[in-house]
Amino acid sequence: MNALLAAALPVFTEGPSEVSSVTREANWFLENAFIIPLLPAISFLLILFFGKRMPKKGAEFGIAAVGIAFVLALITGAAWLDHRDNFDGQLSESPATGIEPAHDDHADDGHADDGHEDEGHEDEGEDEHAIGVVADDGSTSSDEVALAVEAEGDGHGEEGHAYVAVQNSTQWLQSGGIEFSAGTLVDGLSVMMLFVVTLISLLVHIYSTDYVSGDRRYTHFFAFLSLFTASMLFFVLSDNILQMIVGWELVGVCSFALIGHWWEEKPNSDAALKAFLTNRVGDVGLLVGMITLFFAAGGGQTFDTLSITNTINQGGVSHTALVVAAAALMAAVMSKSGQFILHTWLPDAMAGPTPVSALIHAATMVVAGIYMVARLYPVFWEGMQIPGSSINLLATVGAVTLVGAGLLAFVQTDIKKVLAYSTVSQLGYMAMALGVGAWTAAVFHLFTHAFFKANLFLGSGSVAHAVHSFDMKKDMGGMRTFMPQTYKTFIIGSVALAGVFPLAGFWSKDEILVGTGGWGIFGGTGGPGSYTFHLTMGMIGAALTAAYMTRCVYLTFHGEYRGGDHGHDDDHAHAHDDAAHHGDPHESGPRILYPLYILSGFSILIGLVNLPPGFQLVPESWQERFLHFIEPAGASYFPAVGHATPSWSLAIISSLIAFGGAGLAYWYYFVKVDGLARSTGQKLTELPNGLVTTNAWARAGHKVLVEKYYLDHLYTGIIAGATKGPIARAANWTNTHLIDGVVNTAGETAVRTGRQVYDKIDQGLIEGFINGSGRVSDATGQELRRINSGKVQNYAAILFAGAAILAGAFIVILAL
Amino acid sequence: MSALLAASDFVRPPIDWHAAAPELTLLAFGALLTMMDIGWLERGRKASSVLASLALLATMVPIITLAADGNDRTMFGGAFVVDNYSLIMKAMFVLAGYVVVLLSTNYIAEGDYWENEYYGLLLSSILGMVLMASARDLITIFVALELLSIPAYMLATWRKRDLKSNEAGMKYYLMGVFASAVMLYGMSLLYGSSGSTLLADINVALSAAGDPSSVVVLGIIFVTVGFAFKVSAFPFHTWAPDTYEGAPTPVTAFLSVASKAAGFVALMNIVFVGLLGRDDVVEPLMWVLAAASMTVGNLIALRQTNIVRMLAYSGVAQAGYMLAPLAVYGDVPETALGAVVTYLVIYAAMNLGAFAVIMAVARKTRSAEISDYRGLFHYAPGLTVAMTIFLFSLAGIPPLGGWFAKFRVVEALIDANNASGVVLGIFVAVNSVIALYYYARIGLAMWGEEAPDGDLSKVDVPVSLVAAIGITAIVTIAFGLGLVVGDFTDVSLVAASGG
Amino acid sequence: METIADLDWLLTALVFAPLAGALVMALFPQDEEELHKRLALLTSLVTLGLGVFLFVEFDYDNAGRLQQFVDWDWIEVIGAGYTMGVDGMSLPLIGLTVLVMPLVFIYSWDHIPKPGNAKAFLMLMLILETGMIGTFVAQDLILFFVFFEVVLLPMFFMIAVWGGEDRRYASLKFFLYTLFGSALMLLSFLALFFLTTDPATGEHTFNMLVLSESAGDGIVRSTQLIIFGGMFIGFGVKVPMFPFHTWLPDAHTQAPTQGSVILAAVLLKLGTYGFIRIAIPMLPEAAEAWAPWIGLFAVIGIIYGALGCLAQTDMKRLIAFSSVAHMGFVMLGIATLTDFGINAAIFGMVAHGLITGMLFFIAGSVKERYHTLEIDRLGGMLVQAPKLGWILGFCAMASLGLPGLAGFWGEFPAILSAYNPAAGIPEETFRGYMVVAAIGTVLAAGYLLWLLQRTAMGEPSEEFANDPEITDVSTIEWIAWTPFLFLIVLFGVAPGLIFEVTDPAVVESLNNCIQVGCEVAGG
Amino acid sequence: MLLNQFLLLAAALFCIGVYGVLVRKNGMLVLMSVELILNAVNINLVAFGALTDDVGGEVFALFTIAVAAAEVGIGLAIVLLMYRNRRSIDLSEADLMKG
Repeated sequence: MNALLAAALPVFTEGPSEVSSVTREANWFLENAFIIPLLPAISFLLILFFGKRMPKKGAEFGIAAVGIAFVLALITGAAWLDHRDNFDGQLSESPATGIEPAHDDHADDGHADDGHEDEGHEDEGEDEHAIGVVADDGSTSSDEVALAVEAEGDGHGEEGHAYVAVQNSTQWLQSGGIEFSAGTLVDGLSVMMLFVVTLISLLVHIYSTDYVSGDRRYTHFFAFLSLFTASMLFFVLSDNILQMIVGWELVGVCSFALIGHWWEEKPNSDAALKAFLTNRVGDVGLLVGMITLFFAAGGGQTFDTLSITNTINQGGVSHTALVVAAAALMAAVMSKSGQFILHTWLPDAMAGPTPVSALIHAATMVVAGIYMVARLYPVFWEGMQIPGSSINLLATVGAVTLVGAGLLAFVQTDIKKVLAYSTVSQLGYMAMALGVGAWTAAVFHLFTHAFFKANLFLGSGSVAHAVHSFDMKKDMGGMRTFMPQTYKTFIIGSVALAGVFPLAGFWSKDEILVGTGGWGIFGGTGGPGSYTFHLTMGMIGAALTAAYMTRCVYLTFHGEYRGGDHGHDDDHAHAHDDAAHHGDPHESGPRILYPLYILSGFSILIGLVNLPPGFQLVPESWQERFLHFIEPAGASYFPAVGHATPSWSLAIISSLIAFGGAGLAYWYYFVKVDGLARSTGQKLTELPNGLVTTNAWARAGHKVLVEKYYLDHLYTGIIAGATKGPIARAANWTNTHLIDGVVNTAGETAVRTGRQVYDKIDQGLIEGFINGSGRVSDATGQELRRINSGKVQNYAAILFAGAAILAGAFIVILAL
Repeated sequence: MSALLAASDFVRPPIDWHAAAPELTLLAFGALLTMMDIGWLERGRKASSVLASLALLATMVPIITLAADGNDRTMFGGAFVVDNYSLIMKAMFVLAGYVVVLLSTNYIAEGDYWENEYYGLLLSSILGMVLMASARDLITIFVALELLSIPAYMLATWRKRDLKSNEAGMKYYLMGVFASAVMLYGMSLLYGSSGSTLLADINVALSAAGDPSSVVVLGIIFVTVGFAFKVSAFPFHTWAPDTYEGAPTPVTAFLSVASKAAGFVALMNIVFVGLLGRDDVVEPLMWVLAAASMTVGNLIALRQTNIVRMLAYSGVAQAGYMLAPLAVYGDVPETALGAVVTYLVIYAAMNLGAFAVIMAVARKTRSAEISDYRGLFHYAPGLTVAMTIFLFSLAGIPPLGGWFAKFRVVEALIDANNASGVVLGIFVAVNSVIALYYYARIGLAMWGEEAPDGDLSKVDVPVSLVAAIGITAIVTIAFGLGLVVGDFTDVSLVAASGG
Repeated sequence: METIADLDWLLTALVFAPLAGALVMALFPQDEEELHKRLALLTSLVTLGLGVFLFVEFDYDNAGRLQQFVDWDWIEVIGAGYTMGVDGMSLPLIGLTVLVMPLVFIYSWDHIPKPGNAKAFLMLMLILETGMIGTFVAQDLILFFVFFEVVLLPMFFMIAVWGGEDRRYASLKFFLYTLFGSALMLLSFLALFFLTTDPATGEHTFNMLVLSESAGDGIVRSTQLIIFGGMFIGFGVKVPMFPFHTWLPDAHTQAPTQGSVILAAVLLKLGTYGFIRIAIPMLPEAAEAWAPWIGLFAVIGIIYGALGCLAQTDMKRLIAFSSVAHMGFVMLGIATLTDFGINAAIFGMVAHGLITGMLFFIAGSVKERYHTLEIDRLGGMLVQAPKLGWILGFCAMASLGLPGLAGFWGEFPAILSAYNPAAGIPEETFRGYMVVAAIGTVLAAGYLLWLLQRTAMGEPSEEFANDPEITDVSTIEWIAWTPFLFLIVLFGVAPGLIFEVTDPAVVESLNNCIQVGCEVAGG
Repeated sequence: MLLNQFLLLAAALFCIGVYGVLVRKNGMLVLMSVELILNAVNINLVAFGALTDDVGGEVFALFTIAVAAAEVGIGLAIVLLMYRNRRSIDLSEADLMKG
């Protein structure tokens, strides 16, 4: 076991790293995970060729395939839990053989900034697992192994199991001496993603059978859902960066096709185009970054993710190369995961059907960027200099995104756009978490977010299914009476998103805030660095999240029903062209509701899988299970990420801030607006802008209240109003005019440049030159024709003159 | 009488009858034709073209036997030589003449012209050419030149009542006389400088000197001018378009091919045998003539609307290509000679073919305007394909013969391995592109446009024309495919000159 | 390099089978259209059969060596031999050619363009096929040159006779450009001929094998540069490379569908093939010196072609311009002079052939249905002819380099190889090119999706809303297209099918230049 | 021997001939001018022949004279033909074909 450990942690071995944390021997399911993406891929083909002839128009293929995939993912997950704790196979030959040996002082690098004195580690090692899969042996996390070895003799090192990823690859092709392999890499991260993707995909499939029933491209829709699922699974399972590129692009194209599902209307196809093109811009970064990695870290020989990260982790790659790679990949993350300034496609992408928004634009595809960062973490760890409190690009972009998008979510009237901006904001959290070194927190948030955001999207879809619109102000309001089940699940999702204890969002968001290193005063220190600014932004974001979700809930489910008085003349509810009911909306059917229930359940419970250490209400063996199983701590391909100590005070303060935000919004909408609406009998959705509402309030007879809560008035009128009004509007303006403007202008400029280049250079210069030389030849020919005047004596003159000139010239020249 | 003979120490030079057999055969048939004309008058009309054909085919017999024999033969102290080179050229002249007879048969018979004289003159002109191939002496060359030219003047004027034909003949004649006068003047200077009319001797005499004297330079240039006229090189080409346009079409074909080839043969004889040691003068001269001819010829051809005039200017350009190897003849004599000979042969085939099609088309359109070729593909696909072959062969597009000809030229230029050769090679390359423009334009008119007035009636093509087109097309393609290149480049004039 | 000669008749039969078919067709009168179509298809199928036989006979373990090698005398006076052989570099391109042609003939079954005359049209295509296959198998410079040029005339007439409005201009332009290029190319060939001697015979030679092995040995550097320059223009025009590209959009736009398909699928590859078969192996030193320039023109082409596409209003012209961009990627791969890059280039050729060929088929069918290709007037194709629309979408995706489809494997490895070009080539420059090329992929996505959006998406315009002529893909079209679509996917999923064949040959050809000091990276 | 004088005479004759050819519109006079040029050649040939004591020069001159006679015969015929068709032997009028 010692040998194994030593082998697993090349940091502590001498000589070149001949081994890594990789094996090919494991449970059958871990080795053959490729079946999971294969199933939906087959389903795609079946739907494509036979879908229309099937009784359910192809949906059955999709559901069956994804269902089986989900089961397989579950089994694989269980197998992983077992494998994680009981690995007893052989380590693979290092794919990194031949790469220059580890830097000598690497060990110091990796652990110089340890603050790993997490108390919780010593005591875990019990059998219980939060996810409920039983591993038969108590074991320490390899994170602890690293510590254990370092701390020499805390008693657990000998029994510790290394964190061993399972890799199974085969040669795809060979060109120019380079082998391209294709394979699967199964470790905690990918297992987690398998679970998320298959589960949500399955639920979305079921949900869609109702939601898009009757659509003219029903079969097509399911085909692309299958293809998307396959691509996404392919992406998360890929064991090399080339395969990641492939998967990355494939999910992008599925996203394109599904956003543009109703391509008859130009805005939809515009949105699809915008999504694809914006992502393509990021893809430039992806290509450049991956190629840089391939040569700098893969030695121009291998795309293998693990050997690349291995090499980087051991300091075998120049810092410059990593900076370039990290910066380039950043662009890819910004586009795919909707980070500020490349986020604008994501709200537009809501033009797609709602299940697609839930699956692709909330739960899975948009986190591909986050996943990629997590997967290639050493690149960013070194390239962005994450350890050491430096304000790095990743964290800052994330922080700006989470606040910026949170503000924007305020002024949306379209419920899906609220959720879309919310998604952007949450992705900002994840990016920020990665940027500050809180790897597990980021991945954990990714995990929890997938459930509650899918829940919210599907909930909004359920509402829209009933009212045939996504416009909260015009067509919704008071929906709780019509759709109580949807309302409940939506509330659960909102609360989870807002980060209310003890729902899922609380745990993950708190962990991120902790991960920033926190303020000393909260005791939350000890992460890889101390990121005060980012913590502040995270706090603001928490308040904003709570507030805009409150607004959203109010506008949708409370107040008077504002729809119904006009026909569904809107553009959005395409799924229901056939729906003829003009009466009151009613609750959705079971195929919509059950997925909502399931997701709500997850929204409530899923946060418990990673209870923070020091959460004394539960046994310690229940704590940090997620971290234990997912984070490849101690693996040679993963940097020595430090973990911040969670603190009660930070958790409480952040909760208070969230409650504050929610409370303010609640007061404004549920009390103020709602009361006003009741008293006036008008269908108010929001008060007229705060600063000019004094008279309105006076007319409404609320003068006393206003006088009494002058402070509140200040808050609502100036702070909330300003936040909601000018600032948010400014943000929105910036968004639509500046950033969107930049994106659109970039597109227009490209077209205009194209036209200019074509007109001026191609048709003008080059063609002009070619045609001009033709014309010159022609004209010269015309001139030369005059030589032949037709008069024989002129000819004779030319003859004699020619002879004379030639003679003269030659005699002179030769005489010289 | 015999005493007188015995008194003089004149000894009749030995005559190799076999060597002279081609000329003698032609002469005999020519005389026969004339006798027939005198004796039978109009009754001989029908037989005359057949007889002319027979004459030419019969001439091929001694040429072939001489070729089979394989020995080089020399007569008159080196003034008359039969070697591979001369045999090939003789064969080419004879076969070109045969095709011209094929072209003429219907044209002359239907045109109310004098037939017997026509063929007689044609044969005598060919005789001059055949003689030229063997001429290695200034006097012989001069006589051969006049022998081929004088009948040609008359042929060009054959349509006696046609003003254009008169004018064509007049211009051809006068320019020809001027040119031969200049050439003669040059010959006299060369003779004066070397003291001999034998080319081999001239070479020895001229090579011995260091820098050439002005007299020699003048002589070389004047002689060259004489032949440059014959091959219609710029700026001595002025007669060609007018004469080609005005002369009867078969005669034009004859002039543009055989007469031009004869000019080249004479030029090569002089240059390769007589002036081999004076490449310092001749090479730059040829360079200038070649570059100017191909460029100017092509540029003017761009603007032509009459296909015959266009071919005349294209002929100027083609002469430029053919002169190009002579610009490096001192560096790579064998290659250069082979290139010119190959080019001449291929050019003969493709140009004759083009004229054959022109004549066939003119039978319907009565015109040689390019615009009358529109839509030809729609009513005469066979002719169109043939014309396409010839035109694009002239342009030098593989796999048609012309590319091989050009290839040989460029090969020689590059082989010389000096800057002037390469630059001239680039001239050839660029000019090929310019030339393509006007050739392809006709192709476009034929293939891609509608027939004028929608007139799609067929063209009636007589058998002789079909035969001519067939022969030339086959030769053109065969050369292009590299099937009959054979011994064309084994010829060597250098050996003959002893230099 | 050793060669393998087992069946000396095979390549000859393969090359001349189409020509023989054309000659047979010449014997039958013009009005028997059905007969001519059958004969043409039969001929191309026979050729395909021979091609398949070639693939079967091919020794894949020795893909780096020339196989089915014949070396007979041809034009002895100029030292040109009838030398033919197939190795891994040419095999995929031969496969592409023999496969595309029958499909084009199938497509022609009910798509003979105006003004008719199927006999001539089909015969020209058969002659074209001979020229194309011949170019790929020729192992003698002169033979190569002749075949290279043989394709000119048929293509010229296909455009000139069966083309669109501006066909005369376009065909002439095509012809003049390519002739200009090949004239200079011929000069280079000749220079190479005279400056190289076959060590075995001591004579000058056009034998490509010998020339590749001597690899410019003994030729002064400056001379090498000039010779390479001539080839650069010659092949560059054909590719077409910026700034020699302007013939292409015109030719493509005006050519009949079949002509466009052949042009895109095979003809353009003659130029790039020339680079990798002739220019680089024979003059590696000059190639190294020229490489930054080739790379520069390649990336300019990528961006420029894409910008050109964005400016187009005609669908076919847009596709044509996209060829400029795509061939830019191919040239970029070639410019790296690495085995990896050249493999990518060959893959790019095949992929571009399939994808762009297919796009031209679609454009032809759109033209047939809508009688216009103006993008502004089209729209809603997915509504009226959904299958056609989806195929267009599929091809657009393939063309923009979507992984999983063939286009990706031409594009990505080319970009990849630019990161690390062969030793002696400025790395920084090429990394700059790499970034530019990567940006080119964005523009590619831009114009292709824009095309897709405006033609296929949305509602049909009033003009065509109820046009009965607008039908979905016909059976003939399916038959002609399915192999294209299938191969686009197949090569996308299993790119090794091509890479494994080309790799040994490319390595072999670059090995030669190692001996004269040009190093190969990555191998 | 006074070779130069002969050569100069020949050159002068040549030039006069050329002058006549170029400026005379009358076809007959042009033909006569051509004769002058040819005679200049003859003078040259004979002079050179005498200089080198070689009979070739004289022979050449004889040939020239004979051929010139034939040539002029043709020339006269053509001029006559022109006259018959145009009623004029002004060479500058014959420009039907040009360009």
